[in-house]
Amino acid sequence: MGKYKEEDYKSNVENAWCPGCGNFGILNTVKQTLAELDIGPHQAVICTGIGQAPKLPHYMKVNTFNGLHGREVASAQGIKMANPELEVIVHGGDGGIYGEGGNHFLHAIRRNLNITVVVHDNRIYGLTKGQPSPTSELGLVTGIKPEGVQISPLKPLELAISQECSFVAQAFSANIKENVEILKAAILNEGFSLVNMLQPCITWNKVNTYKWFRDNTFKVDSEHDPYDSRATLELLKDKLPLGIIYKNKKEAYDSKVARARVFCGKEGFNKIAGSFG
Amino acid sequence: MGKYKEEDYKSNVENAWCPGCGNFGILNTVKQTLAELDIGPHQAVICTGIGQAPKLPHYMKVNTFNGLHGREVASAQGIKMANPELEVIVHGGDGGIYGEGGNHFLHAIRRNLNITVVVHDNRIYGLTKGQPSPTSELGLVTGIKPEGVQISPLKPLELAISQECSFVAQAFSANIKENVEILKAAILNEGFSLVNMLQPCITWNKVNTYKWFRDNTFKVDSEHDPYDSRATLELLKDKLPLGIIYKNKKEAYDSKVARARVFCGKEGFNKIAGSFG
Amino acid sequence: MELNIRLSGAAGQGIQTANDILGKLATRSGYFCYSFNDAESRIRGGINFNHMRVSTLPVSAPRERVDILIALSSPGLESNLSKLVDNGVLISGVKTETAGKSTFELGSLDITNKKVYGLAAVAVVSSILNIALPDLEKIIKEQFKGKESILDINLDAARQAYSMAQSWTEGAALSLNPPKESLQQGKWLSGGDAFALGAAAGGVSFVAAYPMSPATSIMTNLSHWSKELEVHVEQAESEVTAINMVAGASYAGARALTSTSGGGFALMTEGISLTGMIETPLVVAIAQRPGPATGLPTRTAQGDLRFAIHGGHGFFPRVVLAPKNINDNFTITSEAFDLAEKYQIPVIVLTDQLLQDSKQSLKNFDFDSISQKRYQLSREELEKLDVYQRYRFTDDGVSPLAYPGQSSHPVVVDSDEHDQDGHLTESAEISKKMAEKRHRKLKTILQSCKKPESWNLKPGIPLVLTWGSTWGVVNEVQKRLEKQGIEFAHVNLSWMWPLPADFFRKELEQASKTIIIEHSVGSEFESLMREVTLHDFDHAVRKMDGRPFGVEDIEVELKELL
Amino acid sequence: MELNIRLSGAAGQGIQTANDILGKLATRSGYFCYSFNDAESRIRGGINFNHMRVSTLPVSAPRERVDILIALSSPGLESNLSKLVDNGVLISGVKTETAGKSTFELGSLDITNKKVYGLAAVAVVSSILNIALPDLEKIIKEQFKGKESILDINLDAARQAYSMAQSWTEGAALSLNPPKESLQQGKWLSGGDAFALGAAAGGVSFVAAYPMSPATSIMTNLSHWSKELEVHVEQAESEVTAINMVAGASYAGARALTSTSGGGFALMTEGISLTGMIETPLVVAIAQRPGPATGLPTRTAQGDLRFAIHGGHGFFPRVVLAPKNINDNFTITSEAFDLAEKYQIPVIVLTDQLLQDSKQSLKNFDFDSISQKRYQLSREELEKLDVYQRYRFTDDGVSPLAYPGQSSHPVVVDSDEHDQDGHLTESAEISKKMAEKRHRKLKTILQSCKKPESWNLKPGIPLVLTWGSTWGVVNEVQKRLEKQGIEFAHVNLSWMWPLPADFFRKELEQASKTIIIEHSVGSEFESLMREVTLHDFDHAVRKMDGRPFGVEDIEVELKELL
Ligand SMILES: Cc1ncc(C[n+]2csc(CCOP(=O)(O)OP(=O)(O)O)c2C)c(N)n1
Ligand SMILES: Cc1ncc(C[n+]2csc(CCOP(=O)(O)OP(=O)(O)O)c2C)c(N)n1
Ligand code: SF4
Ligand code: SF4
Ligand SMILES: [Mg+2]
Ligand SMILES: [Mg+2]
Repeated sequence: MGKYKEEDYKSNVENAWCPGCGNFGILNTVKQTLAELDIGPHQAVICTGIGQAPKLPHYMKVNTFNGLHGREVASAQGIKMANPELEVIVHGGDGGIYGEGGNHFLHAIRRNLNITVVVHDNRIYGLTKGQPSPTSELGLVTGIKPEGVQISPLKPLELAISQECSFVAQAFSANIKENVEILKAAILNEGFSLVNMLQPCITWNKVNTYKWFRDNTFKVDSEHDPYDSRATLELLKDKLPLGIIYKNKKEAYDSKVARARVFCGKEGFNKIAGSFG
Repeated sequence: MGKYKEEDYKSNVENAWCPGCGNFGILNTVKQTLAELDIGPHQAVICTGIGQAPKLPHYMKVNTFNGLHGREVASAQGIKMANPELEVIVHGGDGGIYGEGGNHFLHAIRRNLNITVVVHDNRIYGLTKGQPSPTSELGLVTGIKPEGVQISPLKPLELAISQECSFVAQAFSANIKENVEILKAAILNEGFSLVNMLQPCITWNKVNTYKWFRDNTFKVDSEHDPYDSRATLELLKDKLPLGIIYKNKKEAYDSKVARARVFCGKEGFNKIAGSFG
Repeated sequence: MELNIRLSGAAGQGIQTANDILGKLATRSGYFCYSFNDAESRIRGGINFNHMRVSTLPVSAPRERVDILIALSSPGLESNLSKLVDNGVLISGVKTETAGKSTFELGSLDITNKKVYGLAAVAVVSSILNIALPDLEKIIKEQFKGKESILDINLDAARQAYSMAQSWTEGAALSLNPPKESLQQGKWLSGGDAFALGAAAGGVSFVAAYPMSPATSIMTNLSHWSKELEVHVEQAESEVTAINMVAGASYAGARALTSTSGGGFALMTEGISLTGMIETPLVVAIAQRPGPATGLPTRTAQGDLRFAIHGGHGFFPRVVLAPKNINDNFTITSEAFDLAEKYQIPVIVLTDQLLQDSKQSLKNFDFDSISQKRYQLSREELEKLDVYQRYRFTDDGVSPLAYPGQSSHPVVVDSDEHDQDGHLTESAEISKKMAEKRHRKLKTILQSCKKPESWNLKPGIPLVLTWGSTWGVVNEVQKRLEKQGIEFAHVNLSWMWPLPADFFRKELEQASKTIIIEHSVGSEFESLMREVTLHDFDHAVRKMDGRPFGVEDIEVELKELL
Repeated sequence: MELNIRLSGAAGQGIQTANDILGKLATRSGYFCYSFNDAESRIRGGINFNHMRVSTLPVSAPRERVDILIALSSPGLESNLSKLVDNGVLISGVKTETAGKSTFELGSLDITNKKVYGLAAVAVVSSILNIALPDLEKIIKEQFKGKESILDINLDAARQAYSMAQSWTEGAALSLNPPKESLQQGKWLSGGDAFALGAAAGGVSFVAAYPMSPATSIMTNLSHWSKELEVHVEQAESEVTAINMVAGASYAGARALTSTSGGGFALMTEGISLTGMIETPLVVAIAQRPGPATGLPTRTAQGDLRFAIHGGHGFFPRVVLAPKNINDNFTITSEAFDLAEKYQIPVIVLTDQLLQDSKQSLKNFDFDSISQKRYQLSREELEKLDVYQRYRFTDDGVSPLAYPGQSSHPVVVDSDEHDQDGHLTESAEISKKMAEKRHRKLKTILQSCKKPESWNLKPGIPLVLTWGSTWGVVNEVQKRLEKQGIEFAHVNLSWMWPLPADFFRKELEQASKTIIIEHSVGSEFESLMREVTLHDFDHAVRKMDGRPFGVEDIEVELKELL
């Protein structure tokens, strides 16, 4: 056992999630994972935006950058580039990361910094009272769309794979034990790691319930080779696979950039300024 | 032959592209395509942003919405939803559409309005003097990146296919004859059509030249079944395929929305207002 | 005469629904009602309340006083009990030992499902107000239409509570008779409802927006009404998309609206500047909440005035309006559409959480009172032209408007500086003329600028200046202080921008003293008034905590300052 | 004494390079040089020019007068010929029959590759200025280092042109001797260079930005210098990404910068508000160009002052600075980093196309004159604390700063309203206190506010008020008019925001007349000064066409108004 225990990440902030919300399981997963990886509260940064999912770091003790809705992936990259020693983990909603922040997400996959992005995919806008999110299914009836969603859902895993993302996994929030392993692998992966975390929103999404997720997911076979992109796309055909789905070997970008917490020296300055003779 | 000839789209605005730029071929393609499809200058809208590519509609006679850099796909969708009778075509740069506007692009594929998006993919920021674009190759040396691009290029076709885009084609700007056929098919397709138009920027991109594109592209076999996504991904493995790459049957979204150029009537208003009794 | 009823509890306990039923019921029974709410940014739990004023006179401002406290949770009880007046009563859904307050215990009813406690409490209030049980039953049936499965337990709870309350003398002591003159067929609606109806009457036909409190109700309403109103509502994937979508839709001929809060507006300023350049009509609703950044999402503020006026790069004319109450949310919003198209400009309507989420008894809105005029050239006029120039130089700066596909003339708009045809230009001369053309519109627009509304305006007495929703408390306090022999002039701005130089300067200088009140941490309104009038105010009252000004606060504050 | 040399031609004809060689050469030879350029937003063709002033006294403003016109294209010749003074000379790369102007025909040289015409023209000017040929040759060799293949044809062209010019008497008549007192080892650099060097001296260690004229040179420079300066420059995929990246980087301890123009800033206002809320230091460069929207991308303006001050929702303290010249681009930018960290606020530096793209002979910048202080708690101080509170309530509103990973204390920042620990809060009381804490910083910051600079400030004479780069022309015109016996006071603001009430009011009221000059279509600066000083200006001078104010324009204008 390492230095840290789950209780080292405990916080006294009152939790404002609905009782029974899938987010609780994710919170436990995160604490356990950090403890098992021996990453202290001051060594990790949890970077979030606005929504229900993004409240997560307030409910634990950890460096927290709780920025703007949908901008978590952008800010996380800034943090990582400024200080590659920090373990940077993003927690966001499907609305924030795939909707408002879709472009940050897309280009972050390309940039391939060594960060982990966990999307709490409840297929709904939770905090703002149940509007459709990019992953809402066709036909889902919501307060704002009484006739049901008419736009095809985003396919986040396929998107990440199409851009040869370094690491792609899917998890179901209730499976804490398995999820600790998945999240560990994601954090340990050197590069951009996506964990699409299926999460029931018991208040607004009456279709994708705990039962629905149980019925519509399956665990990826231990034989599955995540480096085989064709096999991976096959996996995604019908039900929702859980586990590490896809991996791609490529060098992480942050290993190439300098630490950025320094002042330029007089020497360097004078060298440059002198070149304007 | 139809009502309209290429000269009906002629404009007197002085062209500001560099002589020899790949954009000239695209301009000719567009005029010829509209003429052959019998779409008059007042029936089509060319919607663009800012860059070299987006200057295109100024050099012809046609309804023009020349909006903001990277926002062309967002505005085009607004135009189409407000008046589905207009033939809406977007012309933009790889920087604008895949970079600044990547999120509009991604969600527009999902929204699947009946519009056509032509990306002039010169793998560089042309108008702003040669910074890397999202599609710039690894190692490309530019004014801003003297050590060469270090981030993997975006894969726009793979991205579109991963989201089951209605129509995906690739073309090389110099092949006007073939491109007229591709663009016709894209416009006639009912749904979101992407044409990734490879285009040499002779001033800033010294790698992806006319010759380079000729050497690194091939025409898609006439046997290729664009509805077969696996065959399609196979096509994309090595060199750059030219032609219609991928298609996916799904209903376009605009056919479902009402024309939006009307005032609500008194009756409708009173019905709603009356419900607050 | 009024009763102040505060319903407090946790999110998810149904206090909003109970509040609504009570509001509708009391309105139908002839009372004037007003309610505002205080809610946390969460879905379940926490401490929320709805505060309802049931009055024999029109009221439209928040109060602190509580005559009847309905408490459905212990924290709700604890945090509000101190507001309950001495002879007030408590209707409690939790066990309590509040000595000295007469209490109606909902627990003593034969009800197992606590979800109906809210409604039971409403039944008690109905009994106090002498509203007949069948009237209450009718409204409950309406409310639960389509949810027949739970109708019965609600009806049962209401009946039980009503009958028990009939013999509750402490409660009955508070009873209030409805006024002789009341609204005929009064409506019970929120600022968000009124805003959406105003947009409808203004001809809105396309909405693109991204959900954000407290603006979401505008898009939700219009989406629900899309068939009846022939409006298309598109939920965009971000505010950046929304603003560029509506710009496109407006170009294509739609009357277009987007709605958001300050943070979403921040993402729209690039697009606002676009519409300024391409001269495309547009209405933007900013429902203000306390910033900066995410701030307090479910609270209220007036902190975005300067941002609304100056948001967007470069100079372009725009109009900024601010409704003072729920009724204005209707009229001003509908006018906004007319102004936007008339001058081909963005018009920004600054509402706020207080206005959006408050509800009030109001007269029905009159569709015919709203201009239905459109300003485009007709197809016939267009076809007579040899060339159509989107940006023709005109004396008033307003060029003839047309949309694509309307005639055989292409319509060309450009975010670059452009010539009269809409094509980009590098010419110093044309750039200058085009910038001057846009600038000329400012003067033209000022023709529509309205004098501020005023109450008891006369020289030699103190003058209190407000804008937008802060009108409510000050208006009420003015009447209260008048009765106490304290007089002041009240001036409220709804037309915020543009303002002519020296606007209202004379009136300010003639006042014995000037006090400016704004619901903001900064001094946006004061700075604007200083700029325009060159007047130095004697006192400024501001607000830091995101809660609305209450009548009591302002009464005390003004008594001190006057 | 000065020579005004205008190089005109199409984009791609190398006039920038020629201009640069001439500027360096003349600076080394002891002259004071200043150049500005006028370019279209295109890569090839069109009509561009660079205007170079070679002077015996420091100069830093645009002029209209042309003594030597170098024309490499016919349109360039036609559009500039009227500016050529009577005894001026023409160096022409195109066939021309301009009777009455003595002309040096580049075509008469034995040169086949017209790409070297620009350099040949520089050689002719060198000859006129009596600069020795070896000095010219040296600079050419430096310039074409690494491009040896084209060095020879350039050297050859220069030699030919120089030797032929030696016998060109009309040209020689313009000759100018360098001043006795000149810069020692003067540098030749642009505002964009100076800005990047200022950032370097200010300790910038992280830049995220998206290319946008006229700001791009800042990121380009820093990217080129990244090894020497230990700075990481990230090209973001959009300005929205950039601002949120730098916010993150700043939280993690970097001195962070983003640079853009007005349109990009529009996309950043949400993020600016974020940094206001989380109190993260940040420097934002806005290089202004004429708006609205895309406007005139390669032209100049001062149209974003109010937007810089008010951009972003809700109230939060910020500082807005505006360099007056290229040297200030260095000093003010480096100060910006110090202020940002000292007060934990966003600092916005408003430069413009004129400043960014102009070049000037300047003394070397002194690294030691810049503060290298950092304001974070040390690791030791942190470890002594039981708890670290990112937002501790303090008298001056500035809380102790620390970054994550620095010590065993987690650092929590939140865009919601938060408590001292950084956790989100719904409490009215804490919200109020935290808003007050941020507001208190305003007063603290005002301690750093500098009085505006002034020249010849005294009561009873007219006062001309400017800000930022408009200083240049007015400063020069002041000296010119003084010689003509016309006197005025000149006041220039560089510290734009926040300003204390009554700031400079006395001085304005004591002037016999007040004139405000701003390079804007709207009246942003005037409105700001009205707000702060409550002063009514007698005259305002503005600019609509995106071209810089010229010395001649302002001289005429002021003579009329004074
Ligand atoms: C720029 C901006 N737009 C809108 C909002 C309002 N908003 C807050 S959270 C949210 C959506 C939440 O959905 P999701 O990201 O899926 O998170 P969840 O609550 O479901 O966990 C929205 C629209 C905001 N805070 N900022
Ligand atoms: C918000 C915003 N950011 C930056 C710019 C500056 N800008 C104009 S065009 C352009 C890139 C052009 O590249 P691309 O889109 O690939 O078009 P190309 O010129 O190559 O055809 C940029 C960065 C802008 N106009 N607006
Ligand atoms: S609204 Fe949904 S996502 Fe939010 S806390 Fe409740 S159950 Fe969880
Ligand atoms: S810079 Fe490149 S893309 Fe732009 S016009 Fe020239 S060749 Fe074409
Ligand atoms: Mg969600
Ligand atoms: Mg490009």
